[in-house]
Amino acid sequence: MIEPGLYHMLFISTTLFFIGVYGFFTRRNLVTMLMSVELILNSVNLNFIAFNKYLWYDKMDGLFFTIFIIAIAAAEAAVAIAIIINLYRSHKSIDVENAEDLKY
Amino acid sequence: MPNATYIALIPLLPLAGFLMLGIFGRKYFKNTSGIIGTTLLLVSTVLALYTAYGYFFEYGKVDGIYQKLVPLKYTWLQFSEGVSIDMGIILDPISAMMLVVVTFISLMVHIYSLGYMKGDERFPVYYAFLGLFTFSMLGLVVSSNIFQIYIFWELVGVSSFLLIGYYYDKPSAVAACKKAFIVTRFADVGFLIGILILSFHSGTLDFNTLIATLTSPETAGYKSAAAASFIGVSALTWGLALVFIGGAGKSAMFPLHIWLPDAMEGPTPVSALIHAATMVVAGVFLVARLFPVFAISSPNALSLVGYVGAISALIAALIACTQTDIKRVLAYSTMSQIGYMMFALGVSKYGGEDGLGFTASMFHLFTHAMFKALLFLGAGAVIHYIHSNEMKDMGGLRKYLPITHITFLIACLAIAGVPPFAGFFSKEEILLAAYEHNPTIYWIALITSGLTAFYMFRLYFNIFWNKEAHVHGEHKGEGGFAMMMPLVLLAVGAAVAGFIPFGHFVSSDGKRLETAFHLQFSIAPVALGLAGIFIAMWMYKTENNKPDKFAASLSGLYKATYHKFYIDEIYTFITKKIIFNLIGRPAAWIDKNIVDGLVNATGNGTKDISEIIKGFQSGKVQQYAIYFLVSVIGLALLFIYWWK
Amino acid sequence: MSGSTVIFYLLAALTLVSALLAVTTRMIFRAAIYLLFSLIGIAGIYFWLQYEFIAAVQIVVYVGGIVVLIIFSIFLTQQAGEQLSKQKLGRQLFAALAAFCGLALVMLQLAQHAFVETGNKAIEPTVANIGNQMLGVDEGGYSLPFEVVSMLLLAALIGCIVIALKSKPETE
Amino acid sequence: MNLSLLILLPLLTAVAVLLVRNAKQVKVAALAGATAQFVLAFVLLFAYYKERATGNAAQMLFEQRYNWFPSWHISFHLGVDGISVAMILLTAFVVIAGVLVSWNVTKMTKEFYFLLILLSLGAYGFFISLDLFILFFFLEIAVIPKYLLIGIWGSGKKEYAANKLALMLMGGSALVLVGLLGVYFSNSAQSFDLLQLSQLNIPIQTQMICFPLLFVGFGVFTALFPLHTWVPDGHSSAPTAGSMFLAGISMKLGGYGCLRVATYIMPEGAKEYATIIIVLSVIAILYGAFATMMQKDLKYINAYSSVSHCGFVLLGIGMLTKTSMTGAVMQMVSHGLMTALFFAVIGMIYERTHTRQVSEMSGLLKRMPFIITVLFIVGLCSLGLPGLSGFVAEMTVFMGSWQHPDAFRRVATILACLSIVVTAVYILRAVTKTAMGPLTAGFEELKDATWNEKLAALILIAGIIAIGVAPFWLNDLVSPGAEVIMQKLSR
Repeated sequence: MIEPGLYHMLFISTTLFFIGVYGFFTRRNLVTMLMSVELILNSVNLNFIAFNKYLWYDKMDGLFFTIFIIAIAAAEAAVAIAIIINLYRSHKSIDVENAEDLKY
Repeated sequence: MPNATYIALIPLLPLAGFLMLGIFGRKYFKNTSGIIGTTLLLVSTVLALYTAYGYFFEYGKVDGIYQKLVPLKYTWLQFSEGVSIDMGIILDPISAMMLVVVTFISLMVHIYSLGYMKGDERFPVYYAFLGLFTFSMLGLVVSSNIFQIYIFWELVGVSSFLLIGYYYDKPSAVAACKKAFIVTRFADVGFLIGILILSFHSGTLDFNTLIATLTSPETAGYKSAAAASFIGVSALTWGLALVFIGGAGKSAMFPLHIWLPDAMEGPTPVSALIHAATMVVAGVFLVARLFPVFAISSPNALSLVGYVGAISALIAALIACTQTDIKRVLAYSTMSQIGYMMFALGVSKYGGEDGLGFTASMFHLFTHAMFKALLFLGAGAVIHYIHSNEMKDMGGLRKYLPITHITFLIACLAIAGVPPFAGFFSKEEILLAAYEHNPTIYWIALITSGLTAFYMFRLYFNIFWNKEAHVHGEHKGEGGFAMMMPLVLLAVGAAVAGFIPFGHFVSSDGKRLETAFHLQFSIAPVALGLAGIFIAMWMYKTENNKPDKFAASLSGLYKATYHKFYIDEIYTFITKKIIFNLIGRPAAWIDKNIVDGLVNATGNGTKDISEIIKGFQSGKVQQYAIYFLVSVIGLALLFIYWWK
Repeated sequence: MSGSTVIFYLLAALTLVSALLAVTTRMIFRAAIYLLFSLIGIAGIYFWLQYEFIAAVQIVVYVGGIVVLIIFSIFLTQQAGEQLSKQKLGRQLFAALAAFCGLALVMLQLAQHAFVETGNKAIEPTVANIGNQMLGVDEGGYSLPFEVVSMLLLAALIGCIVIALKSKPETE
Repeated sequence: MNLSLLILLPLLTAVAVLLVRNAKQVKVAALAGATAQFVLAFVLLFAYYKERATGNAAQMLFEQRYNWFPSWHISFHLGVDGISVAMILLTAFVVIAGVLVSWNVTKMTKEFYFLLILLSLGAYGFFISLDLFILFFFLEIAVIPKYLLIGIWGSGKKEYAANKLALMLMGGSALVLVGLLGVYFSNSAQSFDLLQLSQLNIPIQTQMICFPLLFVGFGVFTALFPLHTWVPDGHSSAPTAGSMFLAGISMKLGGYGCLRVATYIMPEGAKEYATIIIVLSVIAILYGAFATMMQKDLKYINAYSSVSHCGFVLLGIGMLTKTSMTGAVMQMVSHGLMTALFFAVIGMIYERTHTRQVSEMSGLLKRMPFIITVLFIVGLCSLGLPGLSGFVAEMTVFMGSWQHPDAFRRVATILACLSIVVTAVYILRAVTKTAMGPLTAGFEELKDATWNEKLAALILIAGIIAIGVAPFWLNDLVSPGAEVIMQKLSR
């Protein structure tokens, strides 16, 4: 086993990202899609932190971005869930296949 | 020098009459418009006579040669350096002569119409149109610029159109006015292209410069015009021939004559003015105007003029023998006489004794105007009396219309070439000129002159002798002073105009030309004329079946001439079948289906494509995300590996 | 091969495996729990990287906030024990393929790229440092974004209420 | 003379039309504005003459320049030469006549007049701008109102026609835009300024690409074959004033653009493509004329004849001589006045008889002498009667075209000359059928023109006759402008 470094971090974050993407593509339930989005966001956060840690340890910008992303993610999740609940109310379903009113 | 203002007033007064009566006539001059128009024209006539007198006897002649004076010239439209349309006045023997003829005949017609058109609903409009025509015709004859002549040429055409269609609720009149306009328009295209050719080579539109350039072989313009050729014919000949086509259209030469008989749908005084005495000789006038160029530089074009004239004269005379509508007979007779004038020009040469044809042609134009106007006005009086144009409704009218009868007889004798009436002298000169220069045309002319006498007296006897017409309704007499006075005046003209020594005034080169009178030469035509008269008398003086028998014995020829050699049918076939069906209809179809179809196909194609690609906008978020990711990957590959 | 290395690999495995399970399981509640584990794993990695503050934030906001929110929304919209409907197989395969291609591409790029670290002296990401810079107004200070984010949160708060508010019945 | 007035005045009129309260006030405001424009156009004409008389030989007079978008070298650059003055006069004539004949519009009067005035604003701006970007800007302003005018107030297949017209014109202006950008980025000064561009030599490769783009783009407006099919549908579906504006002004935008923009700044390109232009325009002339012969609807007749007549404009430009270009501009002015009058008359007849089918009416002269007299005048003008404007313009084009001695151009000119016969045929068919013959039953009670219609017709007739009787003033106005283009061409 090799000593973990930047590349390990990047591997984790990339894999996490594409797991999230896969989930986003295959899930039909809006809540689970939201979960995939959270995974993607987290992978980005991890990237920021990793770069901050290994490349630019003289600054804290990556760290701040992470904080802000987390804050925004919280807001996003709240709004998304509000939308999901509203959709559930009007469509009696949160299946994404049924929410296709915005076509053509 | 002449006073340009007076001369300019000659055409402008009728124009003023047109504007005044055309705009305000309906409201303010309902009844007085005839008087106004006539008065204005009277002033014009006096001015024209004054001008002609001044030109011929005072200032026109320098060193024994009549000069071409240009007292007025005003640039109207400048095309390029040296090439411009000028509005101007040219005074030379033929224009001075035409001024007199046009104003005089027009005045006669104006006066005559006071009686003839009395009580017509559109009286002011009628006089306005007459004024427009007179203006245009006068403008035409004094034109100093070939384009100016074209302008007035068109205006004459349109006033003729308006007057033929004067009885606008009669479908036949509407068809006739359309036909007249379109046929002459077709010919005018030839004229226009001819103008373009001539002006391109001579570098000018001005008559004097143009003639000077194109008649002197050393100028650059002449050289280029003679050198350029198309199908082996020089540009100069093409230009002149095309100009002649314009003239032939207006003068109803074969094969562009078909509009003239139909034009008789107009009021009879109008036929007298436009379609007998003045407008239809415009073609002759045009050739005469360019005569030096024709004669000196392009004998080929001139012989074309000659043969077209001769053929027209013969054909028209043949057709005239079988027509039954008296105005149509007169129309064909007009065409035939204009054919005379044309071939007289065609056989002429420039200058000296050889220029006899030119003088003769102009002389015949002059006398023909008198007696043909008289014939039409006389026919008008008959029609006015009997309310029909057909010979079969007439007969024995000499008792009811004595003045008309006498004047008509004088006119018939004049046109038949019986001495000492006017037609005899002018026709004699024409035949002499033809005899000297072109035997073929001479023989055609001789035959035609016999036929002329025959059909004119056929007309005369059918109207005034033959059977007794059943005149119904009240007898209104001959139409009063207004109608009779022009008849008498014109009859005097038709009787004595021949004694004018025309060659002294009008000749191809402006020099004095002595026209000798050859007694032995005139025997043949006079004898033929008298023979024609006697045959007509024998056949038509009393009601009998000789004409029918005669017609039966010549049934093929009779039928062909009765149907005017089927020329109208040929034209109808060409226009209706070929132009409409083979060009017009396909053009409209192509536009609707192919060109517009392409446009619509573009529209529909766009729609179809959008129909296809709108599937991408499914509203399914995940699909969008997939497109997004695939595109990102694709772009990334593109940027990394391909677009270094 | 030190203990810390082992711990890292364990954390990494936890994160990735639970993430994978979170997107593949057909029980929605379990998916939420797997997500929870994955997020905890990431928090662990932050700890391992000695970014304690971020790790704390991660646990507080994600684990304590968002996941709870998600679970609540599951309760509101889902019958308990219901299995998630299955996606079409083609879509699944295609998504897997696309994800794998993307992953391969990115990994390839990463492998080919040589990262250069800065040679400057490191700053300790202590809470004090973070706090100073976060609220600093001088060069490099983050007070403006901080305020903007706070506005955003406020807006989101209000937005949530408005969106989720029961709309008035359209017609009687 | 401040040229901005020509833009401000319609703008003020448009605002006034929007602000006033009822339909009557709208009409009065629009008429007042149109009259003011009319007066202003004459003021401009005389100011122009005066300036020239005092010896000002500058190419463009009354120039004004404001920086608009300095970093892109776009400036609000105005100026006129004789050609522009002629086009502005035309616009003023058509606008006032159009406002007058729409006096009876009852549906959404305010919007209707607003759009009319907006269109005139676009046209004025187009004719006076010397910066290509501004020019394009005004061109677009002039396009959009047409869509609404046809779509809302039109008749027949109005949606189809409006869509077709708007799409084709927009397509044309898209080509223009591409061409303009091509010119902009390829010239060394990166300039949109017309005068500056005319001094530069645009590389021949650029010209070979950009000239056709610009020419075809503008050509769509002026019914370049085969992109003319919006003309018949658009004109026949538009309301009367709409047709008048469309044929009288809009089609002239294209001709002016072809001349002033495409040919002027890229003369070598014009020379290269002259053959194609001539072929297309001769096709348009003859084919339009023959297609007209088969039409049965008065508006279609005039629309197709517009295709034919606008062919003369393009022919004049394609022939590339001073005389022919002068003729092209004269033909634009003449055709603008004539066709506006023609549509006005058709509108008047339609309002009374409720039909435009030639076969369904005859003998109207008996009931409405004024209207039918105007119909005769305009018909005769269309077939090129001397004394009316059409003749002068066509003859100038012919004379100019004939100045080339090569056989190809000769044949083209002769073919174009032949169209005057065809024109006579279709005009006379339509006019005599409508006006003459026995009166159609049911039309016994028709009334003649009202004051506004009479006034509109008289204004346009005055313009037609002023050109027809005394063409020298227009010739003197236009030919120096053509001369400048020719100098650039021979350089």
